Amino acid sequence: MKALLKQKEISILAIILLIGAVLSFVSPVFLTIGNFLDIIEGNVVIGILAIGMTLIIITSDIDVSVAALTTAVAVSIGYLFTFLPDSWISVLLLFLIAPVIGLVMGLINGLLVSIIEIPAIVVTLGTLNIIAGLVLYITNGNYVNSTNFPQSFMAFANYELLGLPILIYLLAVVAIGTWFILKHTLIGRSVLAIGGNTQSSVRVGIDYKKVKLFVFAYMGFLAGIAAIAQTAYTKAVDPNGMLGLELTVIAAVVLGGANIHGGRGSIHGTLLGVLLLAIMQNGMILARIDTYWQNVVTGAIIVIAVSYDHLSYKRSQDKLAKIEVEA
Amino acid sequence: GCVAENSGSSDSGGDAEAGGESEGESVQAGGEDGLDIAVVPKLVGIPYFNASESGAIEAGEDLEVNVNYTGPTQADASAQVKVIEDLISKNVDVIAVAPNDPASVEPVLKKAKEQGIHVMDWDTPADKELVDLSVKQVDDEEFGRHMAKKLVEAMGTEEGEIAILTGGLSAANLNLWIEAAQKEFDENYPGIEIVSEKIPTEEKQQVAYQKTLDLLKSYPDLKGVLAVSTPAPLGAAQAVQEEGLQDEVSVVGSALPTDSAPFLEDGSLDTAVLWDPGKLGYLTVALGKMLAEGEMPEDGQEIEGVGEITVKEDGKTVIMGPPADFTKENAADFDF
Amino acid sequence: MKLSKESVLGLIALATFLLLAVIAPGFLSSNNINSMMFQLPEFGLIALAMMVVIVTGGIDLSITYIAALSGVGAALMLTNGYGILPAIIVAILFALACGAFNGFVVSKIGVSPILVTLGTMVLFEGIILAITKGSSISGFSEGYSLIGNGYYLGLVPLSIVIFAVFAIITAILLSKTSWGRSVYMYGSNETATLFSGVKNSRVLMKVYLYASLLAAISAIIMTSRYNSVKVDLGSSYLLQSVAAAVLGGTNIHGGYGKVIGTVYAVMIFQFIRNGLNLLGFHSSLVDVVIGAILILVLAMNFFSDKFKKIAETKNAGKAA
Amino acid sequence: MSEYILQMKDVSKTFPGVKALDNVQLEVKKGEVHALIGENGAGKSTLIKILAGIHKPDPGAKFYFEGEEAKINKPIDATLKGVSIIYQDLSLFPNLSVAENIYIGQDSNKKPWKKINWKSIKKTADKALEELEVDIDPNTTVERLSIAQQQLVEIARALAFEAKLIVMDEPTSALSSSEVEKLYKVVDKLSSRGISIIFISHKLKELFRVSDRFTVLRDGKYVGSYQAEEIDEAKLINLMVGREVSYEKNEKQVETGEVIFQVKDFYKQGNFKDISFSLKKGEVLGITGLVGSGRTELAQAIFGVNKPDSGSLKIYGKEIRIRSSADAVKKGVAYIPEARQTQGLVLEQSIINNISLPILNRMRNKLKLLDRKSEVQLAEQYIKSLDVRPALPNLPASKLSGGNQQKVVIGKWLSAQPKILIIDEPTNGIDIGAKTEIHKLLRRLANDGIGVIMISSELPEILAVSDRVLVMRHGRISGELGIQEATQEKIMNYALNSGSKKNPSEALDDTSRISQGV
Ligand SMILES: Nc1ncnc2c1ncn2[C@@H]1O[C@H](COP(=O)(O)OP(=O)(O)OP(=O)(O)O)[C@@H](O)[C@H]1O
Ligand SMILES: Nc1ncnc2c1ncn2[C@@H]1O[C@H](COP(=O)(O)OP(=O)(O)OP(=O)(O)O)[C@@H](O)[C@H]1O
Ligand SMILES: [Mg+2]
Ligand SMILES: [Mg+2]
Repeated sequence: MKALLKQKEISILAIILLIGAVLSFVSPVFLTIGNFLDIIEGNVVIGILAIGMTLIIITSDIDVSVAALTTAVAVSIGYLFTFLPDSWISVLLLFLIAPVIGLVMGLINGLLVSIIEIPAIVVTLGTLNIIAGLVLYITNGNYVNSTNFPQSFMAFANYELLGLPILIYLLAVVAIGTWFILKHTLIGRSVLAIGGNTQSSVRVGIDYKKVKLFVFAYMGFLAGIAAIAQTAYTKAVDPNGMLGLELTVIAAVVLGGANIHGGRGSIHGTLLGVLLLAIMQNGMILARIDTYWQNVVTGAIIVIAVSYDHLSYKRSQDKLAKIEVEA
Repeated sequence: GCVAENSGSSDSGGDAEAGGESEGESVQAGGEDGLDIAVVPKLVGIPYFNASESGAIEAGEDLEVNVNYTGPTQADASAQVKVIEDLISKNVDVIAVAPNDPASVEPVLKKAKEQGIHVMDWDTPADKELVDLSVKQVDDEEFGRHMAKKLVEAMGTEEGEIAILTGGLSAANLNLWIEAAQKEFDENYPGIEIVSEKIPTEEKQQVAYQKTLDLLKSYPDLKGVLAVSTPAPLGAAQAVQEEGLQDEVSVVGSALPTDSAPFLEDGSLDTAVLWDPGKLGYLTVALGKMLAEGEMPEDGQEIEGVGEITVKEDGKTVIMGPPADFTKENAADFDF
Repeated sequence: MKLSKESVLGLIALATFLLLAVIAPGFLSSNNINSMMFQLPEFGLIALAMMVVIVTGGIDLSITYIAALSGVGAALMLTNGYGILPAIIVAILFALACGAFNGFVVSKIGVSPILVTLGTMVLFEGIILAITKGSSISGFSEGYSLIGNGYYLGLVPLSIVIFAVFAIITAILLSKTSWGRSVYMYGSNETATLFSGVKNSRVLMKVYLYASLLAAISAIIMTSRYNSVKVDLGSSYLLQSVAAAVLGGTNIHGGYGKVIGTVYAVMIFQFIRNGLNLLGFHSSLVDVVIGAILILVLAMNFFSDKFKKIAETKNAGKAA
Repeated sequence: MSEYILQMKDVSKTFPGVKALDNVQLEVKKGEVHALIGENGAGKSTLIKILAGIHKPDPGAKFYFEGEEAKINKPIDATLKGVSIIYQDLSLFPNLSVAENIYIGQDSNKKPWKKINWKSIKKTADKALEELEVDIDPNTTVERLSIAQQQLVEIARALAFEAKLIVMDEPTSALSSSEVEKLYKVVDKLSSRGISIIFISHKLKELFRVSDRFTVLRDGKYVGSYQAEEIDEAKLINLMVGREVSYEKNEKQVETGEVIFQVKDFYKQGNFKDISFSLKKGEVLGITGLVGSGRTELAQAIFGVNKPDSGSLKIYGKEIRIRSSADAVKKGVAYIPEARQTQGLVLEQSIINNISLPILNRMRNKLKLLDRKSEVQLAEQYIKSLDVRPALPNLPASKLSGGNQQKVVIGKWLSAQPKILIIDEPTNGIDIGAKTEIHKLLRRLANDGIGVIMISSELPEILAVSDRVLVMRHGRISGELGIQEATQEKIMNYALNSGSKKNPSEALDDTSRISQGV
């Protein structure tokens, strides 16, 4: 299967390269480092959320509340800014508090999914409504701009290390950390196991409820981190700013080769999925595609990409000779 | 024209707020058994309409009428119609609506009229035939042209490439302004070249920011950005600020002064053009009360708390006043 | 008590109705009842469309854009001077074309529905934008506006009659035809269904076509009611329709789902939105209540299932 | 210390509507191989699931491990007591590697953040596979393995666990006999090391080959436990079914009629080649061969779910094309797959819905609507004629025992009244009573004029039922034998040697790859 998994990710890589080739042909700016850094930095939030979503999708669940969760944490951060003193300790403290707020909300999702056994899409549709509604009710949609941000946070947001924005490191840490969890820890393997076959996992003594709890809590945890990234990136807290982002996140994960029926998915695949969507967004203006046709192009590329990917997978399956037939 | 219409989102994320079409934020103010005036914004929960809400409520207290400020949570025409239908059920005296789509509220406004409810529009015009009164903050044509002039002024040259950002492709009033601005460029500044069709930003600052980054790369000679809809100028200015292009690229757009402050400060946003949405809310309620009491406003009439208004020849279109320019110098004077 | 999931939901709908009738002023006024009947069909039809797709274990994220595109089709005809009937036919054809495209990619190429419809959602939206340039098309004939605003026999809103008819048709198709049975069987186990001589791809194709037909009917009602169409027509119904389907008892993994359950769920949503509006709730809080109900009802199902199982085991124990 | 590793006492289990176990007991001594037998649905799997902590028994049950009372509430409790279970339907993770499948569960009670030691996982897997003497790459994912290989992985897992008690629920149903032999050796080795084994199987011969003691269940009740020496096959059968059954040769219909079905030049790259044969009226055609010789692929290609690259079909002399399974049903070809749970049945759906599925179009009334009454009638008819237990037409198929599920699949295809019936491993996991019933049924169908093609790896079954035998080898037909001339030896010869340049010793090693047990 490993070979096949690779195959799946290779086909999306091929699509990215193809689009990249076209774009660098039509626009000289596309293949510049500056543009790439912009693309990546602009998708750190989606990337972090997609990484969390990968684990959930591997367990064959889905979480449509991620954008609402992230917004809720971001709003809390905006609120915290009025309390925290202007010091680097505040920034550190933020990295403690924000993930914990996210974690708690993720745990609620997780408890409802694992203990009460409500299908994840229903739970998260419900919490999406509840959280988004409460956020809107409390904030009235008013957003906080950077004049109210502590200088230390602005300094963090603008910090660059070796010429790379700090947010890119944040994404890298989340990606590598999650990859490690998935590949090298017991809980990570259990995530793959219950996605592969829940019944079997029960029989070998894996507590699948705990694992489900974990993936949703972890998603919440990452939403907390994503909220910091979002706040640092937009330098504002906008309660409406992430509306509808959950579908983009899910799209990135499934384009990256994760199977919504569970058991299959990888961090690098997901990052490729994020990259594909990001490049398409970026490319529209660079390629000077007419505004009114941009969605047609994007939609067509997605449909073609997933069809191509599926067809090449099927072909490779068919090619697998099952029996050594004598000539 | 509302400057912050949350519609026409166009990314793959689509339109995904579950249950988002819900309706009916309502705030009561004023006397117990006075007139019931319902003010329906395009949507609730965005800064612009929050500001007009406080104005409307204030007017309710000052004028002793019940103000019911309620709208959908998404700028969705059908959700807005449902809000109005529910208001008809509540039997209010006046409905003032800022339609998301003028045509789509037509049938329901007709129904309201049949029930003897006074119908008016504010912020964005509905069908002229239907409404008894139409309250506008500015003249659309004037507003669009004004922004165009301000941009040229900020650029300091009448030649060069500019780009136009919009909240969403399907926002009627934004489109009106953009058309007016384009007319202004065509007629008076032939040296200005608009590099692309208007670019949608999903009413999100972040999207405007990213698109502006892409624009700056794609069109290195870009001299100006005209950003229509409240979050768009902020995002555009943020991009300019981060790239350190304050002196090369001018940004002008419609935004609230408090939100604009950090960008006006260093010149990444040159001018924000808007009006006081609170005043607009106030005026709407004040005129609604007049309407219910059988009066009609007159040209040049002084409305307490608002100022002198203009009434057009048709006798029912009221213009609040000229647009206000918010700049580095005066932004701090405003609280909206 | 041997109440099915659906009957329990029906009781909840009834209870909601009664509760709101007591506490929400004007809820029972004929005017309000009427306006609820006008509001329900467009969403109800989309929810039914979503349900049918979910029963196959899929999901159709493009459904609201199919509706919008179909509405654009009708609008183009009407504003170009064609009559009502041709407009309706074109609306349906537009929708069927979209449905056929989804159906083709899902059933023939075999891509999973969520992926396909994520793509076509953007694609159809793009097509609408390319046609309309983002502006709305409006100004239809008086006659057309009767579909969404008129009364049947001067009594009941015509649109709710249309909805009832399609709900019944859907129920019959699902429970009484071989296509419907195949839909459920496919939703439970597509391999075994294929191995039983069922033409899976044809079954699926019909599912997407039928869903798009329902979307078209919804679009016709919406365009008629709002006298205009824009790219976001009905877009807020997307996740809501998923919510209504699952609240209605549809198994999100496929294989189970009943029309009556979805209808009850749609009614509950309608009552609550309307009632809370009348009570003057902040609209954001209405979302909160809907979200809470979704979770509560499903949690209740869980506990009652558990209870039922215990009871059954006890009974069987006694019997044995 | 007790001489028993495990004692289960007063175990009852009530499912909604069914009393699956009624005061059953099971005592397993240290180091013994203990056979658990009973008819389909007797409650064997249920008893095991209770031992495993998957099902909770009704109150009153008592468990003792090595003489000490213990509670088992969840799977990990059993694991910690040293119990390792190989389920009838396997419990593998298709998306994970063989090595990881072998290792998984070992650390279930450890801290979730424990780091995985991939090296030791590989090592453990290698060791376990070596011990089993099987050649499976530990790095491949399990979904790429054949069922037989998967079963071996399960056994390797139990080995790696160093369990004190290993339960094998029908471990040999998908194994070839060489693999079965290996398994026996492993079983012997394990028991000599003091590890106890509970062995569930319907193949009585193999049970006598490995078991020290027998516990017999009938209809969820405990019949008794017996030393292997004190009973024989006939007696066991008697205890199981309460009557005598023998595995007899079926009477042949000698006058076979016209040719009703012809397969010509079937070819599919990487699957099979040059397949041509014909089937006469009244005939049962047996197809046998080694596991993996391409029989299933061929059958599925005829049935249209797995399209061949070339080839043609004729029914009653008329050329037909089958492009899909729906075509096949329409043209009168039915196929009963070997993978009952995934391909044969829609498990969550009721028995009725399963039985009527292939012929929904015939279940319609004048209005083209489904007629529930005739569906129910149809289902009841087959439940009765095939003796499906429990006889509840509305029960979801998932709640039936393995053997009863197979009966439903057969019923489903009989209802379609096919002209040609292809049946793949018809009696896999089916008890001896039901097995002879199915054989009789196949014969009766042939007598009624239906062409029956039976794919089976069990030679006694092939010899007992077929009129003619085709032997496949590496995707080709290597031989054809009339029943009069067919013997196990001849078949084996074709299965191994047709035109083969294999050296004889290798071939000899393969001899046992077709199972010979009943
Ligand atoms: N989850 C369940 N719910 C209800 N009834 C069940 C369930 N599982 C098993 N049964 C019933 O319990 C009885 C015993 O089934 P079990 O699977 O233990 O039989 P078995 O002896 O293993 O048979 P086989 O040899 O066919 O596998 C059967 O009548 C079966 O229908
Ligand atoms: N999912 C799979 N992936 C890869 N190979 C497979 C898969 N399933 C089966 N095979 C292989 O295909 C080959 C042919 O299997 P097939 O089932 O056709 O053989 P068969 O003759 O019907 O034998 P039997 O039915 O007894 O298993 C076997 O070598 C098997 O290992
Ligand atoms: Mg069993
Ligand atoms: Mg086979």
